[in-house]
Amino acid sequence: MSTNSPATPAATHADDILRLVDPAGTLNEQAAAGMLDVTDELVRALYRDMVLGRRFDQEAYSLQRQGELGLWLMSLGQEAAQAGSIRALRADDRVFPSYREHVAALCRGISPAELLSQWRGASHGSWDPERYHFHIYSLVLATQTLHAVGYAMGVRYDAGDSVVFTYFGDGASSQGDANEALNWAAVTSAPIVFFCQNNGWAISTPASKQYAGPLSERAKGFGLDAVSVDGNDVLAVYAATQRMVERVRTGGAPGFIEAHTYRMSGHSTSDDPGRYRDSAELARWEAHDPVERVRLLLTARGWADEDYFAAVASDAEELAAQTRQECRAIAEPSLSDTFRNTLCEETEALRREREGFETFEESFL
Amino acid sequence: MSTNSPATPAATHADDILRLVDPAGTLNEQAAAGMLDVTDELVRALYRDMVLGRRFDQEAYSLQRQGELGLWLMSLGQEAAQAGSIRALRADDRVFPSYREHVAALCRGISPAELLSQWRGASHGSWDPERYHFHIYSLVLATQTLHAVGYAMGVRYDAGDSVVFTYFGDGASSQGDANEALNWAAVTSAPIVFFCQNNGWAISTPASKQYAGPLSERAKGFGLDAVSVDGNDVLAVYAATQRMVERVRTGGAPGFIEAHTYRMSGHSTSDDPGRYRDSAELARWEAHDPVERVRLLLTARGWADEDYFAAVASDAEELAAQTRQECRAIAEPSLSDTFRNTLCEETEALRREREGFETFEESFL
Amino acid sequence: MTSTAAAGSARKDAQDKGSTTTLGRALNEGLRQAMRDDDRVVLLGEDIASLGGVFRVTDGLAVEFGDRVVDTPLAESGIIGTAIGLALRGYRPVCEIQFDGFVYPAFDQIVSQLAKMRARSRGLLRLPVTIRIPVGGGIGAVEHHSESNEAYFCHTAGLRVVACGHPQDAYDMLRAAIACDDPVIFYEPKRRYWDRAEVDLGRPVDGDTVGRARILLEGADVTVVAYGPTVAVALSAAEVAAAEGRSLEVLDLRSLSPLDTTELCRSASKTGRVVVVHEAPVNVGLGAEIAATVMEHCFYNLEAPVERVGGYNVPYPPARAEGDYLPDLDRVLDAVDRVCAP
Amino acid sequence: MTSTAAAGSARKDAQDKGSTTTLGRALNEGLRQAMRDDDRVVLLGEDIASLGGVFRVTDGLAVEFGDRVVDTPLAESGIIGTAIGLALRGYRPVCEIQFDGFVYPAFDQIVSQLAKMRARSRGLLRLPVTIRIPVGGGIGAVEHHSESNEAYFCHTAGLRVVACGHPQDAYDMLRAAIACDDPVIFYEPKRRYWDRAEVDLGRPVDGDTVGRARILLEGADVTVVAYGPTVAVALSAAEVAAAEGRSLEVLDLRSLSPLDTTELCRSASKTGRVVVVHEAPVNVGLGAEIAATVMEHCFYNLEAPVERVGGYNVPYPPARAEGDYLPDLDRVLDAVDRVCAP
Ligand SMILES: Cc1ncc(C[n+]2csc(CCOP(=O)(O)OP(=O)(O)O)c2C)c(N)n1
Ligand SMILES: Cc1ncc(C[n+]2csc(CCOP(=O)(O)OP(=O)(O)O)c2C)c(N)n1
Ligand SMILES: [Mg+2]
Ligand SMILES: [Mg+2]
Repeated sequence: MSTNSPATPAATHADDILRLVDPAGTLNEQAAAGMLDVTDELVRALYRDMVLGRRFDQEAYSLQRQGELGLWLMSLGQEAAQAGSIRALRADDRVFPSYREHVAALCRGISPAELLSQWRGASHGSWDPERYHFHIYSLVLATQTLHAVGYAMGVRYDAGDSVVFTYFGDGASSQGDANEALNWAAVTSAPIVFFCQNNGWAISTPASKQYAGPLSERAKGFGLDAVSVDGNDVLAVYAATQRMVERVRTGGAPGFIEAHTYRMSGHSTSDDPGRYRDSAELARWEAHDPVERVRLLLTARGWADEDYFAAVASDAEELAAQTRQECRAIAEPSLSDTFRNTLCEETEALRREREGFETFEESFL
Repeated sequence: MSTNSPATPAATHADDILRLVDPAGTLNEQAAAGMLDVTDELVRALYRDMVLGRRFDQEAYSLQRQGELGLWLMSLGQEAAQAGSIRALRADDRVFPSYREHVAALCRGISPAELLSQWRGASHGSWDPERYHFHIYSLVLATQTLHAVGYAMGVRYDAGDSVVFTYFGDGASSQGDANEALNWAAVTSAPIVFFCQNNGWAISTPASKQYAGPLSERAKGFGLDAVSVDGNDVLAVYAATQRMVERVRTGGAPGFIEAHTYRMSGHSTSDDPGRYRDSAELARWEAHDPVERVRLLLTARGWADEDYFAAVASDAEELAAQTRQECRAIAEPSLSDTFRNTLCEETEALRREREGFETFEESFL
Repeated sequence: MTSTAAAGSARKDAQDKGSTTTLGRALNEGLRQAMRDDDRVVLLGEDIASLGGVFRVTDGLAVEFGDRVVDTPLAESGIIGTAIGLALRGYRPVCEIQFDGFVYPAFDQIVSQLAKMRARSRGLLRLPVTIRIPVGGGIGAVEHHSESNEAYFCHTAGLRVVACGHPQDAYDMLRAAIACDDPVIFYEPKRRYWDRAEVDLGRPVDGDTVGRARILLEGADVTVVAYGPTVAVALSAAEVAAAEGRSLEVLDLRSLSPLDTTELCRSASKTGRVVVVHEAPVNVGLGAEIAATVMEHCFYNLEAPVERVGGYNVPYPPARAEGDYLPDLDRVLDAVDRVCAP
Repeated sequence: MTSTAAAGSARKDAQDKGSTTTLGRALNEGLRQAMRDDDRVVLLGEDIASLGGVFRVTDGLAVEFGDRVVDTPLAESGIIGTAIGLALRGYRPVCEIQFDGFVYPAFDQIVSQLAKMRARSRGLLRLPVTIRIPVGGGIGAVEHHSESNEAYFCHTAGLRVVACGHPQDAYDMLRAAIACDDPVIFYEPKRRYWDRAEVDLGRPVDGDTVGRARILLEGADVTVVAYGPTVAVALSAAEVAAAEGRSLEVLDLRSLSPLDTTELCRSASKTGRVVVVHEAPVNVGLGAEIAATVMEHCFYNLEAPVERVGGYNVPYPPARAEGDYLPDLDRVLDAVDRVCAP
């Protein structure tokens, strides 16, 4: 099984992979100096995002186990990649996520109910993309990367100064669409940054069976500006994203960030990772936990004390409670709404069909 | 219009692009020394392939103008890229062409009638791919690159030592399929070499609107071994192909060759290149003619005399005459055959339909 | 009837070629007008800028509208995928697919993304994307250049599918399609690009042209249902049939999905005999839906089973055999005979 | 009738779960046997090796057959495209598409390449590729995991399309599909993967199982046509109807393209009343073809228009609304009422 293994944690601090904080919580001041003003507020804020995101994910997992959700795709282990990147964007930078970006979504203000609705089977997407500048999830892999490029072309037409940001995975990188998107972005110089959360696995398929060269090298081959970053180092992700996005905002070529991280859970609540990966790999990555190293940094610097950590933990519990409550209160979907939302104006044919359906249903009341 | 221009001829002798013979017919002995044993037989044979290929193409063009073909896609200018590459392969190396590889096809022994049938509207593909180890043309761009990878996986299963070789264009490189194929080849280490005839244009779309980095760099990004070559230099193409194919044959990683050439004609007989490219560009490329430089080399070295050139010219005329004659003799297609060839065994439904069709047709006799 | 008269005069015009416009030109004018009226209309496609498209439908538009006419990389999934993104940004992209047979690489973006995104967002998002597809055979082309794939898109909920059959509709329907807030698959009958008729280029946008079928010729004996390239075939059949004393009613569907069931059933009930003509293979084609719909609504008015005249259930044949494959006058008249004397 | 008895006993077995086999397991055994019999059979798909596929249909095969079971990169066009290449090299690839909604990225390779290559080569090439697709809803899944897209492939000349409805057929049909020299789209009703029945795993390959429809239950009043996941719905409806004194004949199509017109029309002519049940949207669905075919051949035997019970013409709804969307017992019985008292 070891031949199948994806990038080991060791690989995430190879020379060409940006890291600012190591697993022991030590900040590489020299590396950070040129890139980022590491303030206590910033680190605390990112820590809080990650803790809340993790607690939310855990709660959603439990809700699935309790039968409240049909399915859940866990974000455990990817908190730094998500919080670090989304927080480096401007609020109006438009995001096109894949389907596992719960931490990023929470940072944008999307509510637990909005996030859970789809996995409860109550909708296919429930938040307003305009409100959060965050598109609904895309379950067909890599399709969103092309939507993002098109949106970025529109930003360019409008002479806007926002940047489009799209998340996708190591598995999705193999799809034709992902590669068409990289090429299209390079050709049009659209203001976009691709963010690949390379978490080592696509369900049971390890990164080693997915591609043969680093994904950041592939992006360069398409003519993008690309960097690799330790995806479990929230400051490195934040710094790399900020730099890349600002470069693009000021007219630079489209960018690509490969964040090396790890999917600590199974692919989803339906998955059984025991069938394909060994626990030693998991243990190695546990030592690289993205939250823990920030806690160590905060403590070492005296930027946070036990009261602070307790307060964050209590906020997290509050979020969990809210999540449970909101989840159970999610309205049941109605097929009538699907009829009404299929086209902008319900056609005669759809109206007739809907009325037939409603009459039939009523006949059982 | 100049901003749209594809790689100029100048770019084809950039440092990282292999060239052995320059437009004046001068052989770079030093460069060749390490790569290729340049014999008079080899150069004469390649010269002959190119002259015959060009004459055939010209004849097909005329046949289209005379109404004998519905359409023709000219190979003018790409003779070196095709003859140089196909001749470097072993006869049983399986080729998956695109649709403009007439010179390569002739080198494999495919007859004029077989080549013209499709463009006359008599078939969709008329030669036996098994016989020539040369698949029928693919008109849906880049689809054949995946077929080639799959075939190469089969060669690997069989522990065969043939190499699979696939042609595609600069335009086709933008398709999802082409990129999936590069990735798939890299991941499986299948014995395959991709050969991109970068002729600067995809119908009216210049290479500059098609991609942003050199295609060979993209291939490297996927993990392939890639080289660039002056596609109008038949010896360079031959040497690069031979080296790449033998490397793959002996277990090396899949390869990619980007041959910089130029489409001297319009895209097809239906195209009007005057609408999108200027004649100056054409003139610049005329000075880089692939056949002329070999004629100069042969003459300078005394490897061929006027008699030889006259003999080749006469063979070419003979091929042209044969082409005309074979073209007019191509059998008319019958819809009944299409019925019979839709599935391996004609189903009852198809048989009934075919008989209905035949009865109806007969009713008009 | 006005419509009958219009159809008749359009066909007369096709002969005298006075101040007439080709179908291709009418589309070009439709695009131009739409782009002038709304600067959010942008065009995406292969070779549509300097070349003006392989059928010249976008001829001259790049000169007038600059970067609103985009020569894209050669990737159909990319064309539709980026059009979706542009639509989300508030644009109204009009995509050109170069030939019918090249739309399949974009199938996922059309069927899973474009068609479903509004429903997925519970009605929050609008996707006003028009996909222009030159469709059908009869031009002696090589493979993949003569396909009729409307059934795939008609079967896909969330799309509107339309086909124009003559120059005035080409203009009117294209403008209506672009103005429509839903995704529209817009079929252009490629062998009719050079058909001529008098076209009023000043008509206001009329949504009905992409929603309603139209009786082109009134008749009493048999309803011939056609759309796109087969409209002209149906009209010719009617002419010949008339000479033989049979009165055909010709219905141009225009909207393939949703179907204008009202108009279709009105005519079917009146004549009691229906022949559907399309180029696509008959098996699970649009003709099957028309037959099933007519049976469902007009069962007791039908004098004979609905006859389907279409492509055979084989891959499109080589060009020199397409004459045998495409539904022509004879096959339509043969079907008319069958429904009349079943 | 033997078949009726078999169906009855299969359903009985489902209850006592004695020496029974699930549909999923029957498929697994079918693959295993095919791979043992012919070492040119290779499997391609996402997560099919160590994981055994998300539905475990390939469970254990990688252990037995090593590199003949390939975990592919995540790219459906690549899966079908390389399968075509393998077929050209003499292999018999069996591809797994993870869920119905993920087949669209491969649409071009299936429809333009796989389906047409034999005709394109004038019959020189054989493409024995099987594409397994778990199909349909009813498992409470998220979007794109519950689609029924058979109509697209049935409309495509050059493909064979089949759907199995119960464990014995799953085994027999999969073996026949793999043995078939044509490309076969093989639908597996995903909500029936866990259905059990006694399965004879020693049966020889029988091409008829992928060519012929089968009467599962004889009846006199109404023919209910079903396939894949709706076969069980039809059988339950027949049970309830019988209690109400109505005799339904249940026809399992098995082959969706080509249709077994003979068997279909025999039954339709006998009963004079037909209800088709499928999960796909009705508009231009397979039900339309069945209605049109039945009308064409049995017009004068029909007592009522063919009724289609299917998915509504909207994108597949969220899981908690799918109960309303999927054709169930009540909707089938309602349609039966309609054809009986039209
Ligand atoms: C086109 C398509 N094919 C298959 C699937 C099924 N599927 C869902 S997630 C997944 C793995 C994705 O891996 P990756 O892109 O690395 O993202 P991750 O799940 O690791 O976040 C697969 C195969 C899909 N959603 N879309
Ligand atoms: C999928 C697809 N889309 C569009 C076309 C139409 N088309 C035919 S050739 C061509 C240009 C191809 O350019 P390139 O790949 O550079 O090859 P070249 O013609 O230069 O040899 C286009 C757009 C096609 N054949 N297939
Ligand atoms: Mg992953
Ligand atoms: Mg080219």
